[in-house]
Amino acid sequence: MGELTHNYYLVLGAVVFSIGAVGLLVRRNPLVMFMCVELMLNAVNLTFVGLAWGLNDIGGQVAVFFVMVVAAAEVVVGLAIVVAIMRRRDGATSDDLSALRG
Amino acid sequence: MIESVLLAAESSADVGFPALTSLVVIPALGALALALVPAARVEAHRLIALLATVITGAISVWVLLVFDKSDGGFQLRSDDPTVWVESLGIRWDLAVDGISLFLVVLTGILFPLAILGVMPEHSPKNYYAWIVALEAGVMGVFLTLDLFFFFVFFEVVLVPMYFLIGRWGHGNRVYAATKFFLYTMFGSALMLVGILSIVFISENATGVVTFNILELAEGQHWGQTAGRWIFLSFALAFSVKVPIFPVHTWLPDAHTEAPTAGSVILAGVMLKLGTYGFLRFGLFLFPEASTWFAPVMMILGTVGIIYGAVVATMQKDLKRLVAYSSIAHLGFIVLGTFAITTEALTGSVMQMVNHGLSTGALFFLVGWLYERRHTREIAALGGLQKTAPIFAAAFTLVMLSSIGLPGLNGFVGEFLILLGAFVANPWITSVAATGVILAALYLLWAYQRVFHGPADGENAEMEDLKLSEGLVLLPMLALIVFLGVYPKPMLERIEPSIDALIAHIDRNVDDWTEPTADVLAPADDHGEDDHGDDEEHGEEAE
Amino acid sequence: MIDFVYLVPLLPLLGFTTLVLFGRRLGEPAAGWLATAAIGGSFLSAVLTFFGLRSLEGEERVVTKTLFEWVPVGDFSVDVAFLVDPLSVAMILFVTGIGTLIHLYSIGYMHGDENYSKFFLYLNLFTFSMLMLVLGNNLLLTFLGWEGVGACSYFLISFWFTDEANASAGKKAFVTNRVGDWGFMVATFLAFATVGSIDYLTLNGTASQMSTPVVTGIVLLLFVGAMGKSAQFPLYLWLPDAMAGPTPVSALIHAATMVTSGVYLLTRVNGLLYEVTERAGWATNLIAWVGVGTALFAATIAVAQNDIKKVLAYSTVSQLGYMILAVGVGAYVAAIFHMVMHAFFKALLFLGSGSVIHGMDNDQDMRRYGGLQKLMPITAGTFIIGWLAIAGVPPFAGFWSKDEILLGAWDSGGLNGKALWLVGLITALLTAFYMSRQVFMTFFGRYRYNDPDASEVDEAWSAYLADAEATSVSASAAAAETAQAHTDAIAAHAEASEAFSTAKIDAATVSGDDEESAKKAIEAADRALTSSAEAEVETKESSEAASAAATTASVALGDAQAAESARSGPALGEPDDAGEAASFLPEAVAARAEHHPHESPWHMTAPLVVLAGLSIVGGILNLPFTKGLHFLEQWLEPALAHEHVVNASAATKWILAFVAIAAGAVGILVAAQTYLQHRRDPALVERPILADAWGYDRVVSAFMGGPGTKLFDAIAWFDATIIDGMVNGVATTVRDGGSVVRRLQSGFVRSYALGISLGSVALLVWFFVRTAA
Amino acid sequence: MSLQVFTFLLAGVIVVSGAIGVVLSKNPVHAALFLIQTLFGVAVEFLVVEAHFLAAIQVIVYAGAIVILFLFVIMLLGVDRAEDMRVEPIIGQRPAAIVTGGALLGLLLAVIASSDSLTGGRSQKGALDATDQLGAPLPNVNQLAESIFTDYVFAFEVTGLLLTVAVVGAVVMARRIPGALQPLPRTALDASREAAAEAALSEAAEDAADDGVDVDSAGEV
Repeated sequence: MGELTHNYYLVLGAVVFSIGAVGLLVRRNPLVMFMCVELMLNAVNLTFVGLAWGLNDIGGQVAVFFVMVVAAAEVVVGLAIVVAIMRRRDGATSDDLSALRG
Repeated sequence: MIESVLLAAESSADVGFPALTSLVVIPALGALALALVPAARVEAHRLIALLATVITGAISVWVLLVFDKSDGGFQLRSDDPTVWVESLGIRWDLAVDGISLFLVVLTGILFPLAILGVMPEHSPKNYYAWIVALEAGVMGVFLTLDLFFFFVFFEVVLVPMYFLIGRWGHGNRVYAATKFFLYTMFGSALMLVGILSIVFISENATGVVTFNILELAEGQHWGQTAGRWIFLSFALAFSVKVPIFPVHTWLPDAHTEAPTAGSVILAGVMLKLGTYGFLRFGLFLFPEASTWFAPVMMILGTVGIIYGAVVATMQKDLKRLVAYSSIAHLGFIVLGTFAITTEALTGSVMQMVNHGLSTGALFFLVGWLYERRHTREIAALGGLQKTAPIFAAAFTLVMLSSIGLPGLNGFVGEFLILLGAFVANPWITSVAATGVILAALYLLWAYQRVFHGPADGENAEMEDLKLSEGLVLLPMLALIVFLGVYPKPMLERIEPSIDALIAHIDRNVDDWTEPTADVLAPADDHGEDDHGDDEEHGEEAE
Repeated sequence: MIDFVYLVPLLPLLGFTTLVLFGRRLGEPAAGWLATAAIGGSFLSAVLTFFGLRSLEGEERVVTKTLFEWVPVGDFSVDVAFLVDPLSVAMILFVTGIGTLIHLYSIGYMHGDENYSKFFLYLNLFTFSMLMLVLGNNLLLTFLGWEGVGACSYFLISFWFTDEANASAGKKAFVTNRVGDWGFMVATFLAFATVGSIDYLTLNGTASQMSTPVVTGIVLLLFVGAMGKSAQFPLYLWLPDAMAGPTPVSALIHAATMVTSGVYLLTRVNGLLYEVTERAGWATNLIAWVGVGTALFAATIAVAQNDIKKVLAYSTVSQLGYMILAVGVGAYVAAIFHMVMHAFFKALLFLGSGSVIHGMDNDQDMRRYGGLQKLMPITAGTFIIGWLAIAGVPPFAGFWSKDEILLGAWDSGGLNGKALWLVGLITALLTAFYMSRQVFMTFFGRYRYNDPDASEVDEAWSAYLADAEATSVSASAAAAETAQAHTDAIAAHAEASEAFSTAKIDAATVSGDDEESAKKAIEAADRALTSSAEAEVETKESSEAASAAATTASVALGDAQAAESARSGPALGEPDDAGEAASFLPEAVAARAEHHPHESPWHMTAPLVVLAGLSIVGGILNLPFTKGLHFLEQWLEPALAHEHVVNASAATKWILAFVAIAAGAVGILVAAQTYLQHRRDPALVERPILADAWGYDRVVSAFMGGPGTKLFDAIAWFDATIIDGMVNGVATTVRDGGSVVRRLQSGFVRSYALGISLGSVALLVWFFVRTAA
Repeated sequence: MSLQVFTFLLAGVIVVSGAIGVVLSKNPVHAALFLIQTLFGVAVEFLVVEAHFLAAIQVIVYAGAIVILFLFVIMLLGVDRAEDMRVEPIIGQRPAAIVTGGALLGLLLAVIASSDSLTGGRSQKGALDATDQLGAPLPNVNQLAESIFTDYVFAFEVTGLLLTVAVVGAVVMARRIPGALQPLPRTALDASREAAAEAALSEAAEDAADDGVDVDSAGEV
């Protein structure tokens, strides 16, 4: 258990990422799916920050900064899409949007 | 040879007017103009299309007039080709030599005639735009010395033709257009790999990236095995385009379903892209591989001659019959190309033009027949010589040219091909020569069924050739007769370039010499000596 | 004066172009006269050329006149150049000479044809092509003419194209000739590949230096060409069919000029032939045997033909066989001599037959001719001269030339030569026979045109029988009908009498008003009874009459059948009698009776007279008696360096000549006995198998129409199904594969996400494995 | 066990349990709340490794803005009803997801375990423990700012543009268009669902018929 190393962050990141991924695959509510995406992004942020610390480099934190901005943008657009869809069909799940079926 | 070519290019660069570039650019601009004119201005479309093609045709004839017949190299080439992509060595580099000259002129003549000869059934704006765009592409293929542009043009021509067949064709047109497009596209996919291979191989050897075929051909940096494989990639593309048995089946469908002008152009110039490709990019770039594959290609050509003729004989659709006859005729050209003798190669180049004229004219006639009778089925026609004697006379003349009657153009080309091929390989050629019997069989039989016999029903009321149609046909008929009676002006312009090509092959292939008329020399001692001397003198005189 | 040679082909060419441009406007007869004038001018030019050449000394008489360079490529160079030597001049003289006569003849013959000017246009083009063939100094220019005459022959055979048979015949001629042309072309290639040149002088000059296989190959391949054009077995098939064309065409192209071009070609390359004889004698021997074999073969067929032109066609094949025989044994002068003589008399015979056909309303069946010498004196007279000439009767033209050939064959050495001679002699006998048969059937005997011929009599009889049968059947039907009516009447009568008695009984039981009506009923029943009795009597009478008529009709039918079975064919030389059936003869017979054969106009008879004159005196060209009389041989000497020198003694020559005359005489006598005196049944010689041309044509046609077409169809099927099927198969596979893979595209975003996840897992595995390794 | 490790572990438990909560909670509102828990935990983890600025904006932007946005949308649309977690329309999706997730986790851990040392180049500006001229450690915000506004200034500008575009896009998409809305295209799933409903209806009708009850009224029931 000794000293804190960046590996702790990597492991935590891996765990959260996997949980997010499973959630994304399992849940049908688009809003929850978005939340799972946020989980995955946060997992990545954790590894960035952990590695920035481990490598003693501010660059990792910068990356996290940008990830957050992009996440914000993504959520804004994604939620707008969800709103647009929900207006057309109440309570739509992601499985209802399969018009692109081959 | 390169030196002489470059010298020639310099000497002819003082023309001052970029004739060759304009041959590509004017139709391209014409197509653009057509695209911009509103669809409602119906009368303007035909006019613009005619203007663009007639000007192009006039320039091509002017090129023919200024062409220096004593020079076997590339002419009218700009001494400072415009660089398009410096780092890749891609240059806008156009030139014309004896091999491409007549194809350029044929293209220049055939397109205005195709526009004059038939009116589209609908959407004239798009129709003319595609035709004129097609001319730009075809001219580009014949003129460019840059492999990159060659490939681009080679592929670009597919698009207009695809739309011409698919939108203005008959019957099963979408199927035919798709088949045509996919088949030829598939054929040339590997060629792109081949082009890049030789460019990069050359780059590795010289450190310079270039797409210029003169430099590539002179370098010959690829080894024997690589050369053969790359040749195959080119050969596949050209074989589909020509087409050679067994990759020919797109042709009958495309020819049959295409609108008349489409068939004329398809047969007249587009098939020549393949045979021209074999000459310019097969023999010239890969002399070793070409000589190595020559027997196979000669056999394929012969198979095409016989097979095309046999299948043509049994066709029930007149247009399809003419389409299959094209396969047979192009078999002759392939045979001549890979015989690699002066006579055969010259004959092949001439035959390309001949086939363009005679089959083009045949497609015109069949198209007009279809306009009148709304059927192409041979069984439904009959006795038309009674009702349309002038039509029949024109058909007869063109048919005889196609059969290869001496005194008409088809014979000269066919004869030279067979003559040269015989020197290279008597047995294959003897078999190929039976094609002349079959040609007579299927064409005369078709003629008999369509034009002879009693005329009944609608056949009895068919309109004869109209004056306007006659005027379209007249230049072609005149050329058919002229080139048969006096082919010398054409031959003497082709031959120097062929000689240069053969010299190039001779230099680059170690154990190869041109098969000459001496292979079957008499065993008797005295005769051979005298004869051999004659031969040598003959070559020196050249 | 030799430069006049340029005019020789030029004038017909000018005539042709003028007619192409203005032919329709010129119309009849100006177009014909123009064409004739062109050929006539050409003939005069040829005569001038002849004198020009004659003014030169022996070996100088070979002049090449170059016009322009035609096909110059690499080592290969061919000029449009004329080789003016005695051989070609001899040819152009007779081609233009006979051509002029036939043009003149055609002016009358083609009278009223709707494509009048087109006919002369083709004739002029033909003459031009023929002259190019003859004058060309190299194989290629000859080939130009060779194919040109072939094309013109095609046009002219199918001139009356609305009839499918004519169109087929034209096509057949062209395609069959093309088979020969293949040989010609390959021979040209071989010559070029060997010598590097294809002009005749070089070829003949270097023949001795060629290797044996090459020179033999060239000669045999050229012979294949000659087999096509000169109609030798097995390629002769087209010539009999070519008679579908107008008769002047048959005379000019298919008898006098074009068909001899194969012989001319072989003579032209006599240097090569000589080498072959020296080194590979089997090859020239083969040529000789093909020639003489064809001669005999065609002669046997000619014996049984009834179409006047077919006889002449097979005769032509046979005579061409003689010429080929002469070429094969090296008797080139004899070949040319016979060619010219044959041109005279065969053109005469064809034109004569044309005149007959013209006079007989386009009927070509000799069985309907007979006794025409009174009605067409000029035609008959000239035709008889032609007959004597071809039959080998001295001193007519054919005798001399045929004798020369037989002599050449005899002299060609060994048993082989004797055998060739013998076959030739038998052919001569047959020739005399079938030509006499033709003359006798056409010009002598009874005028038979009004007679119904056998098939018409058969037709009449069957019509008669059918009529009798129909009468009988309808009569018996009528009888049956009336009998039935009678039976019905009896029944009706019985019914009526019953009704009457019932009415009476009814009347007995009623009274009052009813009595009145009952009385009326009785009256009515009585009336009905009376009328039914009358009807019964009436129907009985008619029934009896009808049955009597039926009996008569069936007796008549029996008589007719008996008469039909009893009827015999015509007695020898007598017309077939239709007898009782006469009134049932087809209308055509009556129509023929209306026809009155007439002599042809002067345009047509004048050429006949000229040709007849030539056929009489033609032999003067090359009389065998002394060296000094060998005019033709001396003239041709510079061109024919390798003429076979006859070694036979004078006595042998005389004996051979007498044997040949005897053979001819036998042929004529047998024919006279059979067809003039009717002492033999013609059926003895006119075997069906001969009439069928030994079945060869039929077998070939059946093969082409059957297995040949099937093979072609199979290949077309192969193309459409297998080759194209593979292409479409690839397309189908791609499409089917696509529709399978399409299912993966479920449209569910979570499935795609799963895919991405799996992809990342796979990537991780890949990285892991790679770093681990 | 140092304080650092303890804090990390404590926060880690919060993060992981929040994450599991997000995935497992049927109600989206609950999921959002669990997400907030996770985000706060992450913020703490940031603090542990001296990413102070990031920890702050993690709380402000993520927890404060993004999740609130989620909640707004949930409330706006009224989709706060529980999702039925028992059914899974896509066959095999759930086991596949779990297997994939497990494999992902296992592999990631394996990768982490197998890499024993850190390698990699430096970014251009600054170490985390950089000091100013006086030797005092630079504040994290300063360091981050320097890096962002020098090395990554272009990326920063582009990000700004991205945000603007996203806002515009969101407005355009969420805008209420006058008139009736185009219904969503029918999908295969709809068809199968309708078929199932129809089958159920006809089954019910059959049952009803068996029971002698009027079909229409049964449908209404």
